[in-house]
Amino acid sequence: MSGMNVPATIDQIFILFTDWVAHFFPAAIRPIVGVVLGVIGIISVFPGLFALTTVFERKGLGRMQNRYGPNRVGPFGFFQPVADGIKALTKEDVVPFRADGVLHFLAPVVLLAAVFMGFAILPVGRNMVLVDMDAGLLFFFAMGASTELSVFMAGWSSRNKYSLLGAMRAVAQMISYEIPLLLSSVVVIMVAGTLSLPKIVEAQAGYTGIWPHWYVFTPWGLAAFLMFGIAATSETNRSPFDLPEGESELVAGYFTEYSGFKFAIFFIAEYLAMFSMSGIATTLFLGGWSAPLSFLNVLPSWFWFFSKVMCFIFIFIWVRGTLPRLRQDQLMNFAWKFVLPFTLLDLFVTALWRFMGEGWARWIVCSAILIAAYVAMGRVGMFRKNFAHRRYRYAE
Amino acid sequence: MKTVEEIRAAIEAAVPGAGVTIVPNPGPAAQHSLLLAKETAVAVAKFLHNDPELAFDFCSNVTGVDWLDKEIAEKVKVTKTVTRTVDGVEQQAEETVEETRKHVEPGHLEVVYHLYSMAKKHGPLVVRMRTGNRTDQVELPSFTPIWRGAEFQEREVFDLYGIVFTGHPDLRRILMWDEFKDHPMRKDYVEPDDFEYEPTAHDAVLKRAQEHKGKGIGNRE
Amino acid sequence: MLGEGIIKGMLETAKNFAGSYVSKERLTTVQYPEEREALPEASRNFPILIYDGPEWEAGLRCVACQICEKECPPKCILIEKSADKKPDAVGKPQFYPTRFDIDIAVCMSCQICVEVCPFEAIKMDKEFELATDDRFGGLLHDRHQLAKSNEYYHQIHPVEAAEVDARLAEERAAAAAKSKAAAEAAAAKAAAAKAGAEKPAPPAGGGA
Amino acid sequence: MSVVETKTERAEGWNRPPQPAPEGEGELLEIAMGPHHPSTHGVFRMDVVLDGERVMKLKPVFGYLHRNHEQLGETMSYLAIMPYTDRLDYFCSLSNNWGYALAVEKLAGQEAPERAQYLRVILAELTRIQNHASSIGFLLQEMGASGTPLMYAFREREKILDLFESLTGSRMMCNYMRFGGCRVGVNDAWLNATRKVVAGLPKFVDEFEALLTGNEILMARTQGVGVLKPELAVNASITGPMLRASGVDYDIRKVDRYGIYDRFQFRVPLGDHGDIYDRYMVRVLEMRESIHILEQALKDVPGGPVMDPKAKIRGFRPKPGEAYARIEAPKGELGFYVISDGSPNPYRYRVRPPSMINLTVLEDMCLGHNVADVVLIFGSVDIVLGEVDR
Repeated sequence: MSGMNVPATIDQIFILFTDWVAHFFPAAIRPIVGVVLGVIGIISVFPGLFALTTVFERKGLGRMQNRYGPNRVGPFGFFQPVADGIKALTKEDVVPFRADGVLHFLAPVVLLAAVFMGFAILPVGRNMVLVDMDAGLLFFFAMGASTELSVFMAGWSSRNKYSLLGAMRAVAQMISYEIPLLLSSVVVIMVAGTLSLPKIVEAQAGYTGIWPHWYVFTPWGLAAFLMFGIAATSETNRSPFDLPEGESELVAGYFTEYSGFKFAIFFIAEYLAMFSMSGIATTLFLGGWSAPLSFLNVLPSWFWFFSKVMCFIFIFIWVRGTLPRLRQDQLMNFAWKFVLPFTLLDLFVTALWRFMGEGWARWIVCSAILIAAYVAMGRVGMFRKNFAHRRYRYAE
Repeated sequence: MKTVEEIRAAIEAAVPGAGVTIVPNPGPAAQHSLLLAKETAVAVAKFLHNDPELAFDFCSNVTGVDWLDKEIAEKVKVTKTVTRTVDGVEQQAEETVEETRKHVEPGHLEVVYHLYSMAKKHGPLVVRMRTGNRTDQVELPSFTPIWRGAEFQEREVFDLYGIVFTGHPDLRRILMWDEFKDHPMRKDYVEPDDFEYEPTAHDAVLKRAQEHKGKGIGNRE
Repeated sequence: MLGEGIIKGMLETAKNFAGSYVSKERLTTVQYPEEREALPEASRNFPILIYDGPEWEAGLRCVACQICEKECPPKCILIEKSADKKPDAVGKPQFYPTRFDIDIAVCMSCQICVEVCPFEAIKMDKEFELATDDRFGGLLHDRHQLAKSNEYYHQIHPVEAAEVDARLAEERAAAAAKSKAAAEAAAAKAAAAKAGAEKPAPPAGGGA
Repeated sequence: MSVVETKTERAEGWNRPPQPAPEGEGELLEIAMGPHHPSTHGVFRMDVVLDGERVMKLKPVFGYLHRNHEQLGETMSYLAIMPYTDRLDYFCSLSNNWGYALAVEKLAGQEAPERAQYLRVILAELTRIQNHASSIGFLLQEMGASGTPLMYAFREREKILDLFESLTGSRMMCNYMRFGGCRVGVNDAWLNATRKVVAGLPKFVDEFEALLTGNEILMARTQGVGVLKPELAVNASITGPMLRASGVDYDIRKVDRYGIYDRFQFRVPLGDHGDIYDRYMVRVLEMRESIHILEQALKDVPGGPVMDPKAKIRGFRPKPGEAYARIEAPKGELGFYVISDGSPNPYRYRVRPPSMINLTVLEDMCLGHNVADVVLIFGSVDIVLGEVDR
């Protein structure tokens, strides 16, 4: 250990800490201790981040809307989540009279469990991954898909028409967007040649001069990144794809009948899902824990990972503050008629990229295909058919 | 736009026996109105709507009005033969006395339509209909099939005045709840006794408060 | 191109986000209990009764004519007229309200009482922090609570109060002159001297 | 301009638009949207029958806020009704004041002096701008835009309300106009402040439009949704921006030329499709026209009194008669019908509420659309429950 320099020590400080704690235990249970410590880390860090994010989100939205946002509880309002937590804990937990009590109780638990599982394979820093699975990405998507179950449980068991409508919308939406989500990550797998997330990060590790080799800086990578972003927004039910809980239409969608801490759990799960999606997007396209410029590598890897995640969160908030939401059928149309074909095309372009080998030619060809496809699909398919800019006449 | 007289003439020409009379408006606004007979009202309304020159295609406003039974006291000079006893002798003399005679003009409910033309941009033409009385003959033909804009307003008139519009496709209460009994806009409507303590009660409210005083509430002796 | 409008909109919100840190225009919140905006002079909330001089009870301009009670749309004013007369600020004997209550839970701040008052006795206050936990007692203001000095009136509505004062002074001078003239005339006639008019008759209506 | 072909004959017993047939088997879902639903603008209920998410039937139910405003008016003097008109459409109290003042002026044969006429126009147009801006904000709120457009609208509305407050003493319940003029006069400081606010408004509308007009999601959500045909719009007495979005050229400011609107140059924007997007755009364009009117009106406000010196405040008793006056309120045609019997109270006092009458066609517009569209269509009608229920 003494051979390490200071930045490297800070970079690996959590690993070193875990090893240090583990060496008090007999060798046989040391791996278990390591895992438990990792789980504790995840369970404490991400909900903490959640608490911070709610404040940032409300403040950010406030600023976009020319107001302060919460600034009364604690310094600059940063104790707001504490107050909210106390409120959620002390509120009465109402279960509708004719609801299916067991399912109604299980739904938030299942949701939270599934969401936390996703963090197991997330490399949050160099060597900082709880379980380095060979099929890590597959595991992540499997866990992501199982959240649909709990959403439907919640909607069905509440015996509320709004909940049911919300659940139906949620399931339809999540299943539709899972396909583009998977396909856009397949692009990365094609190039990296592995399903293991740490290896995908390492595949993007190099620098040309000071510029990193992230996949987002290639034409196919950028396209896949955008599609992944859209699909991820939809998967996490964030605006403008927040139809399942569209409060102006369905009151609160599938968790209309939840109150108190169960409601808080749904809320936490939504944000945690947002973090894990951002983490995956960071890993796949933004080089995971690596620094954006080569000389910035002195800063620890986990710092870069969390910064990138927070950038994503900021974009989520920004989008939420700007855009109205789509309608159910438009959402489906968008998924099946635009996002899916485009990701399929992107697969082809990625294959082309690999075939053509090094050189400028592949940059031009791939970009041209993608831009042409985007313009054509966007303009002809989506724009002209469904809506148009209009001109207005006046009567004198 | 044609004057009310001309419109009346046009109606009489188009709908024979329409029985339209002019109700003058004495005020400075001078919006005179046409009183339709209920039997021919729908035919007249159709004419007003369809006639290319009048083209009243826009029914702006539907109002119910309640005219109570009016007691009219007139002073009449009556000449009578009076028998008097003057100095023990009965004399008959004619005398003119002033007497107040009262007669009751029966009340009615009235519905007033303000019609405009969007195509010709003229108006308003004020059209009214009257019910026979205020109790049992309260049916009037509905204009909703001609002007859909009257739909909610006729429902409101039905709700608040109790005029029954025959031919209205969906005549239900609109502002009051379905179980409500009376028609609150009528002039003789009696409010239910839902007394609520009010520290600065006046007049009617004060009277009610005093009635409630025995029950331990109310104020001001 | 698809997405153009969305990007334009995103730039707009970004502009507002950044602008909120530099420009007051884009951060319009006033943090109320600590920061307060000055109320404009015309601002009105609930009625108050104006009195002249140092004594509130003696100086009340109100002569219990009960016009405002009658005109008040929600009927939130309750006045009881005195049996006897008391000299007012000028010294003329006048009726006075033995009871003048305003239920500010019912009052809708319409200012009609101010408009119809011929004696400039009732005016609108600017005070708005009147919340109380007592539904009936706390929101029912009696004449003591309603009585505010003319100086206070000058504080809250300076321009209006100056106009009112000028008008009142004029009227009082006219009334004094009239009564004096009447008294002189009466004295000249050597008849029993009686004051002229019962009360001055100023023109109705608020300031224009 | 476009004269709408009016339907002359309608089939007997036409009542509702043709009801769509359900697809496939299964039960229909009945939902009561309201009275406490996040986007019913107050207490309003829509009894909706759904096939999946498609609306098969829709019945508007209202009256939760009913306070018998009209009877209230019959029990009090002409003047005392004025503050109550503020509470009809509480977003546009000054337009309501004007409508009522106009009706009583017509009844009593009065005229407001020149300066008061200018003030009325200025205040009514300011009211229109703030109403349209916030109604668009609410529409977007119902579309799920997290309140950003609403907050921008409120930011501008705040400035206009400040003007109202410094003139009339109150932000929303202004109670400003009187029969034969206005309650208090204005000074130059107020006019200059108004000029300053008006000069800033075009920038705000530009910002609003940059945020919204070109937005693809907004266009996708609103175009072709909630179409109202001009024939039906005329027949159902729809007025205001909703009517003009259906392409019918009917603006009471142009038709009746009440007040002094004939002195100002302004145009009436018309839509061709009659859908939500047209309603949105007509409102935006009307805001621009209102700004134009304001600029003209503020240029030359004449001097003089704001109140007819002959007008009586107290003891006002118009001669027996009746009068109907209407104005182009921001929500549509606002009419007041007053019958006098010579007493200090009106014998009959009637409000023609544009908000309520514009709801007549709510079901027609919603049938066959989604639940999500119902909320939008309802929002695009732009109602205030205070006026619907009265």
